[in-house]
Amino acid sequence: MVNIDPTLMIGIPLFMGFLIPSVAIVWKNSPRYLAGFTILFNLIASTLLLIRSLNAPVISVLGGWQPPYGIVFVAGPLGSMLALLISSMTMLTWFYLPPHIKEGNETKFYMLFILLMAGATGMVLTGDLFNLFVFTEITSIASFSLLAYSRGKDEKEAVEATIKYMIIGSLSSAFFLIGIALLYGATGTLNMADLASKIPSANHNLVMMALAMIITGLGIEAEMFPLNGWTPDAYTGATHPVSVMFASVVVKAGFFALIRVVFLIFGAATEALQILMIFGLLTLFVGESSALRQTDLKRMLAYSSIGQMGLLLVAFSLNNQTALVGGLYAMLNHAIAKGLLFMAAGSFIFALGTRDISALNGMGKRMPVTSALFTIGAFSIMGLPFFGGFISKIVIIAGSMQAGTEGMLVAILILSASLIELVYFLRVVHRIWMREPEDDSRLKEAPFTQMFPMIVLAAFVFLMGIYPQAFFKVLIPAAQELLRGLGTMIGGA
Amino acid sequence: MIKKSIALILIAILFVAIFFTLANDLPFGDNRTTTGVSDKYIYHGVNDTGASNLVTAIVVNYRGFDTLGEVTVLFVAATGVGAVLYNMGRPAGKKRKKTEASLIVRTGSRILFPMMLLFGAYIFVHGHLTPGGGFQGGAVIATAFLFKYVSDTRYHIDHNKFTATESVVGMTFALVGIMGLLLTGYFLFNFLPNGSPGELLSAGIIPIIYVAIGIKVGAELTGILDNMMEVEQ
Amino acid sequence: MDYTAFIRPEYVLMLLFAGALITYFAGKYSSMARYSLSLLFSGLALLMVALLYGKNTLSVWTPSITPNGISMYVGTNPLTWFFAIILASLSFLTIMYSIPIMKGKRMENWFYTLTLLLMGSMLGVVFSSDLLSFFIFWEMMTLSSYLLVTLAGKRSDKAALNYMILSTMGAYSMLTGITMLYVHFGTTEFSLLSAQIPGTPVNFLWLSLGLVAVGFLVKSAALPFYVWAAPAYSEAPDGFTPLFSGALSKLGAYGLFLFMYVIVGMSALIGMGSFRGVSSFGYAIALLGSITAFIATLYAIREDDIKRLLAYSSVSQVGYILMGLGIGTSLSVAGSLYHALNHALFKTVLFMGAGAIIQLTGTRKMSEMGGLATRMPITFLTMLISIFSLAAIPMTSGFGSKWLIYEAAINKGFVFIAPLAFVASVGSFLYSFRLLQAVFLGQLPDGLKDAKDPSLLVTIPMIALTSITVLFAIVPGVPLGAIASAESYMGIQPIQVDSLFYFRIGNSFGAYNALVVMTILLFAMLVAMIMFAFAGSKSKKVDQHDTYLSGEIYEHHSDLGLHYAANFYRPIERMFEPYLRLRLERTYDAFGRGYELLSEGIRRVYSGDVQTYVYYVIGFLGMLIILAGWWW
Amino acid sequence: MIYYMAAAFLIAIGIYALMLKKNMIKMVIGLSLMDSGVNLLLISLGYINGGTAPILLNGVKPQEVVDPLPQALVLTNVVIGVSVTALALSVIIRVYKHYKTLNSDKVRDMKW
Amino acid sequence: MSITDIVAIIGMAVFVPLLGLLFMGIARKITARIQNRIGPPFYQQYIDVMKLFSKRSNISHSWVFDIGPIFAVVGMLTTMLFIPMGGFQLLSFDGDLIVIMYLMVISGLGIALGAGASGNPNSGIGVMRALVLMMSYELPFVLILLSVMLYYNTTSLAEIVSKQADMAWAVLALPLSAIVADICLQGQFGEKPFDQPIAPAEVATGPMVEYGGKYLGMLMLWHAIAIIVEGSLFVNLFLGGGIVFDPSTYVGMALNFLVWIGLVFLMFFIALLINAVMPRYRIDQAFAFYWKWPTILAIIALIYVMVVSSW
Repeated sequence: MVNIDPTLMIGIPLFMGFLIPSVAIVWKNSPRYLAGFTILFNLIASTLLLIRSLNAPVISVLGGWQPPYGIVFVAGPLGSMLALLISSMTMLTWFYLPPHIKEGNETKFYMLFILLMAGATGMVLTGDLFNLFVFTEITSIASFSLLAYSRGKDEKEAVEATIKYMIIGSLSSAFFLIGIALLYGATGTLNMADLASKIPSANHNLVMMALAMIITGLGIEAEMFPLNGWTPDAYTGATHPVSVMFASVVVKAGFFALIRVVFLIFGAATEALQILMIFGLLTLFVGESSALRQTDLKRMLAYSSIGQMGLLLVAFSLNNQTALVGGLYAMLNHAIAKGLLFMAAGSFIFALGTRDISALNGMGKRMPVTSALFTIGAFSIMGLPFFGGFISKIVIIAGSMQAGTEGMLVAILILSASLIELVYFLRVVHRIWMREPEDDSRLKEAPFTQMFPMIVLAAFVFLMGIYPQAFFKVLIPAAQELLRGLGTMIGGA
Repeated sequence: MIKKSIALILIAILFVAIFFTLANDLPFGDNRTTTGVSDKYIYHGVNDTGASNLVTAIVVNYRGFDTLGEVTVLFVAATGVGAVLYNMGRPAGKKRKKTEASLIVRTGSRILFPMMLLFGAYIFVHGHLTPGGGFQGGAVIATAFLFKYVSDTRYHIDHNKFTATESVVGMTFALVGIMGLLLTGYFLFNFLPNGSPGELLSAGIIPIIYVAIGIKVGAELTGILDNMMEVEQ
Repeated sequence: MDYTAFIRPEYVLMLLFAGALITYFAGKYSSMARYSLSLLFSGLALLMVALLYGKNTLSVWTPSITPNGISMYVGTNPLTWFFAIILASLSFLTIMYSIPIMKGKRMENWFYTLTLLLMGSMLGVVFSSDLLSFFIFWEMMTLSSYLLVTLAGKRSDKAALNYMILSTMGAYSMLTGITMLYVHFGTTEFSLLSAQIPGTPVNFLWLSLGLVAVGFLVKSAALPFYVWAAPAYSEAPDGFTPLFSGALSKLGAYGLFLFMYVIVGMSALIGMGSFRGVSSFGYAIALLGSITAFIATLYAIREDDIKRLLAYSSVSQVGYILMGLGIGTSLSVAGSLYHALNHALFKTVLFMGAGAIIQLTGTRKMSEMGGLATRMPITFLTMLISIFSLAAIPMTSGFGSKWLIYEAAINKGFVFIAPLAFVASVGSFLYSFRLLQAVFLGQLPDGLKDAKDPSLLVTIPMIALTSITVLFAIVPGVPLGAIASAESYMGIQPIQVDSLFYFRIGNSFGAYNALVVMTILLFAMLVAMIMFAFAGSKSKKVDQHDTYLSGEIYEHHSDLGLHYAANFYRPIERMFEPYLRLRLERTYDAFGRGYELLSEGIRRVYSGDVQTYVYYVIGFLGMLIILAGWWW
Repeated sequence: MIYYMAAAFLIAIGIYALMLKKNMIKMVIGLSLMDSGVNLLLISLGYINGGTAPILLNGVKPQEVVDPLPQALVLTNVVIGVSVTALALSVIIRVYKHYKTLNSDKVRDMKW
Repeated sequence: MSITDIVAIIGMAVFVPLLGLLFMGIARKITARIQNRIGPPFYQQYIDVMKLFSKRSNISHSWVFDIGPIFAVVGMLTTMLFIPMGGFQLLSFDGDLIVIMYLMVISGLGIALGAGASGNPNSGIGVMRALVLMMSYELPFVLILLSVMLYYNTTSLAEIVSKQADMAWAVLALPLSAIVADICLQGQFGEKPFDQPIAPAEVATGPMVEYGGKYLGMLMLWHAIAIIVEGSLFVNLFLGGGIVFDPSTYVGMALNFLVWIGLVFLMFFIALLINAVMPRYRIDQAFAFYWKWPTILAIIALIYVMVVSSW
């Protein structure tokens, strides 16, 4: 088997990112294909990486300096799974791009696009705390830029969303860095595995302060409740493929960073888990409740994302294997299904010219294929059987049951929130299929190149619902990796 | 009023927390390096990398990947600024609506411009020896171009050339990393000889990277400046 | 080829799911294919289910689908078969009935697809032999039935949504209970579960069983959850309502049987606490059932909408099923199962008839119909017999089951349940007569002069079900034989069936001999007929308006409301109304609106001002810091 | 010690600007101040009493130098700060173009 | 089942309607006397029935209209055969109280069907009132039945009768129940204050308004049987079925039968007395009445039984 070093998953996109502008001077349409090639490379690399990492974590030392002195890439099953998720979602979004980014500077868009992917990949693979910070910054700055990319009708909103996102996001990075500084002060190291081994003996007060700072900093990226003010605006303002990237890539990477820091570095600090649990539940309820009364389709999906992230937080903070597997499954499912939803919603909005949910009346007749795909995504998020969301919900509930009485309460809360989710998604789906449209004319479906990613995602949603075994093969080692902590798996440390 | 007092209370909490945590638990000036990774850098850095400037050794060699990321951040930001301000510039050939600079400024800038470029180049070429490095040098270069902009209302850079330069040096950095991987199996591995510390041509790949960074940062910052200056008011 | 190898529950399910798909695509192009295929698939499934009689199978049919290696099982046993045959035959007949009824209606093709899907998922619910597949099929069933309800178009929106929300609430509660069981016992397969049940802490059982039961009570539309039933039943497409009420509402009862008697088992159930020898849990269910039966009857009495009336009647009758189920003695369980069968028989006919009449008259208001008895004799007779069965008149099958339930309740001395049930039964005379009077008797409106019986496809199912009702009235032993084996499967002493004659049911406490009663009825009928036929002279037919106007010319008075049907029970409605005004719907509505209002408030959190968000962030951080300093 | 205080103070001032200044440019300035504060904090973490710059030329002994790692981190963070500031300012240019104001209270078309 | 049984059944089927008609005749006489009239002769009902059956002009509205009287007679005849009548317990060993309660409904539903088919609103209203009245008295009556069934621990009417012969009559053992049952009996008889269904002055005999000739004749027969059946039900429940003499001898049997007739008449007579002096309730008043005091008393009676039987 060909081994592709995980660092190339960062190196090649960077290289291509630098290359694109100069080629674009000569050949105007090149960025799209170069970007596509880069993403394809990452897709292949991450697939190979995942296969390799299932046997043993793949460790790639940068610059030849063994950890903790140099920077190290650690690709366990979990990280490589996420890398694969990121690259495949990026690939699919790449198919979906063309008509949605016409108004701006496409060359720059593609550059930012692959750099966003590179940043997110770096976030999930790196084994160094400060490097994580750097990649977080790459990801967020690329997100800011992509968010502000919208031109034309949505421009005003996109700009507004960007400035909000930027202010909150920069605040988050400042706190994250303070946390890193305190940790460095307490332990004198930045390597995650090294940190994990040194933290128990470090100054408790400092560590806790650092934990507070880091939770705040990364909580913003992970859409945790009071820190997620930017989320709905960003999802709404962004052009559709960028919304997809946010939901499926950026936020997942941010969430994963949070989880990794809390689980691996702090050794699943119970205090942090309690905080995550409480705020996860809050996020869940606030997100779902806010979505309940939305009239704006994308905003509704955005709030639903917030709710789902809350669900993930809760699942992870339960801290047992079943719940973790369920959480990871929900994470995958959410990335895929929400991506699908945003794509389908994008197609709707592109065809209709409005984000208003009430304009969706009778879309089942006007755009049948897109409507069907939207419905599949919605069903999965709602957790209906034969869709991925169902399995994740069941496994999370089973996991929470293992946590005793409080777990029981958590299960009930999760399910009540799912009920709210069901209600508003059902309203939309109902509207799409059962209402009579005011205007009966048939709308043009998206071309096949755009339909293709949606179909692939829908197929995955199904596959996740009917053959979860395939995914558990990866998720169970991934969850075990989280539970074991990082200490045992860094070869060089 | 309530808002303000809440804000002040919160700020006070933060201030007190940060300050007293630091002051109590990390007494200022204590030597903590023996516990951490820095010892390695301090005691072996020069041998390992050939750079006498330990900061540079870390920035470009030990943690070179961070720097690659950093360059990327700047690159992303520059691209982002370009994307954000796309189509907002003035039509080509039109004057920026600024008051003309005085003769002194115009003349002075004409004299200083090459010197500033040279100074910038010096800074990044000697990055591994003296304080400073690619970023600082790049910033100086960008300042030179800023001078140009300030003094001449018609001045604007040739985007294509800048883009090409930026691309080439950026790719150089990435290529150095990839070559390291190909040659030794480690990304960004220092595959060149270290030379003797203190000399200009020493410290392996550090000077190459710093040159690339310097040019790149200069070009990028200039690009950002250009984008912002060109916005039609 | 040995066909018996294919007579397995999993093949039935696969047949139906594949059939649904094939029907959808074939039906897109040809309506004939749609009808014939859906009939074919449901008929085949019915045949296969029938051939499953007496089999006892259990097989794994999927690989493990959870991280801990949980597989899905399907199987069949006497209890399963009893329900499966009801569901399958009703589905088949309903599809047949729908062909003329649903013709040209909205999304006709979907109707057949979804009906087959529903049939499959209902059979899946009964065939599934582990918690997970049970739940999956349960959700599928909810979803497909929800979709079927929504097929009626905009007017069913709210009803369908409420149905879905409440069902999902129930399903989630069930899911909680199920996962509790699973996590506690580490298995989902029913027989493995029940083997581990003895010795389980009582509190745990109460909690898990209670949570699971909520799901079933929702589906059975029992007391606190009945609010979805009337709107959903009445707004659903006419072709679906018979199946909805006749078949689907039984599955709640099936689930309770399954969990109470098969999984937990009688002794563990009694171990959870007992009341007069009946488990407290069962008693609670029975109590809920009886109150539901009573209240729903009161609601039914007030209805002028034929489908709503029947809907409330369904709720009330399912209350009886729960009652028998909860009491849990040999008699009562037999009565409960038997009543499930009877209710399936008669309520399906009633809803079919109602659908046919609505099709004919274009309205659901009974007071706008009237006098149809002579115009639609077959519909009238089948519905009349079904109403007799509903009202438990002893010459129909419906009596046997209610008798068993009463006997059991009185036997146990349940002085609260028994009278409620009895009065509810009297109430059922009231509302069923209202239906008869308003639809079939009284004055025929001018618009309906040329009404006639619906097509054979509608009447054949009705006649078939009605004749079964009559047949089982004479030989209650036939269904009770199947019920007895189901009872013994559940570990309950099976009801004694006189194997030679099948006519007598009962125990030491009381007995009911169907043959004697029927004989005497026939004898009396003979006497009365003779008296009627030979006394006096032959009577002459007069016009319906003669009664009213005493020979006045009808045209002069045609604006008179000649039909006494609207506000039929007004005098006593006045008595209930103050109490019925405290409808649970209002509570639910208020809760729903309250929550929407709350969420409207919650989303104000996102003020849109970035500074507010900064406050949130800093506030959050401040809180964490304080926690970090003081608490951790 | 004064450095710590200054660092905390800079951070506090930055937050103050973010929380109480309506003007978005001032908010971005606040962000920059916070960044500076963080940088100062990092640098002062690495300080050793009597230490000197970590450049081992001209006979500087390794024992005498301050911790170089925080300085490297600061170098990176400075660039990141610059990038963010640049991008934020360019976005603000566009905000101004659309809203004709920089008051954060008024830039809230999207809410709830 | 032997020939004698069948003969007895047929004999009963003939005898009971005649007895009921006799009661009705006497009733008219007694009511007249109470109201200070002379009244028709006691055999007037026989004459009426014969007249009705021989009437030449009969009108029918439809075949459903015809079903009414037939069902009425069928239901009552069937019920009658399951009720022990003064020691004659032909089929009553199969006669379960619940079965009897439901059999009694058949005739009511039959009449309701026929009346409804006539299309006359008066009959509709009459039926409505009858049904509401049934629901009214059924609640206390069921509670009372329950108390009796629990007290004797059986649902078989024949068993209840035979157990009363061993123990004391239920009217002594359960006086409260007996009182409530008698109040319900008033409603079952359809005598004032509970004669709303037929209320001649309001709905012109309600369900019967369209019936004439042989139809009305059959309905009168039904009414005659109904009086005996309902009275007998009470007698069986509370008055030991009239069994005071040793039923093993023929003389005893005959005497028992006579006692039974006397007791049924007694119950009817009480109802008549009340009927003669009471005005009529409105139907909702009747409903409210039954669901209030008799129900409360019935509950007390039921509690009493539960307390007693648990000892």
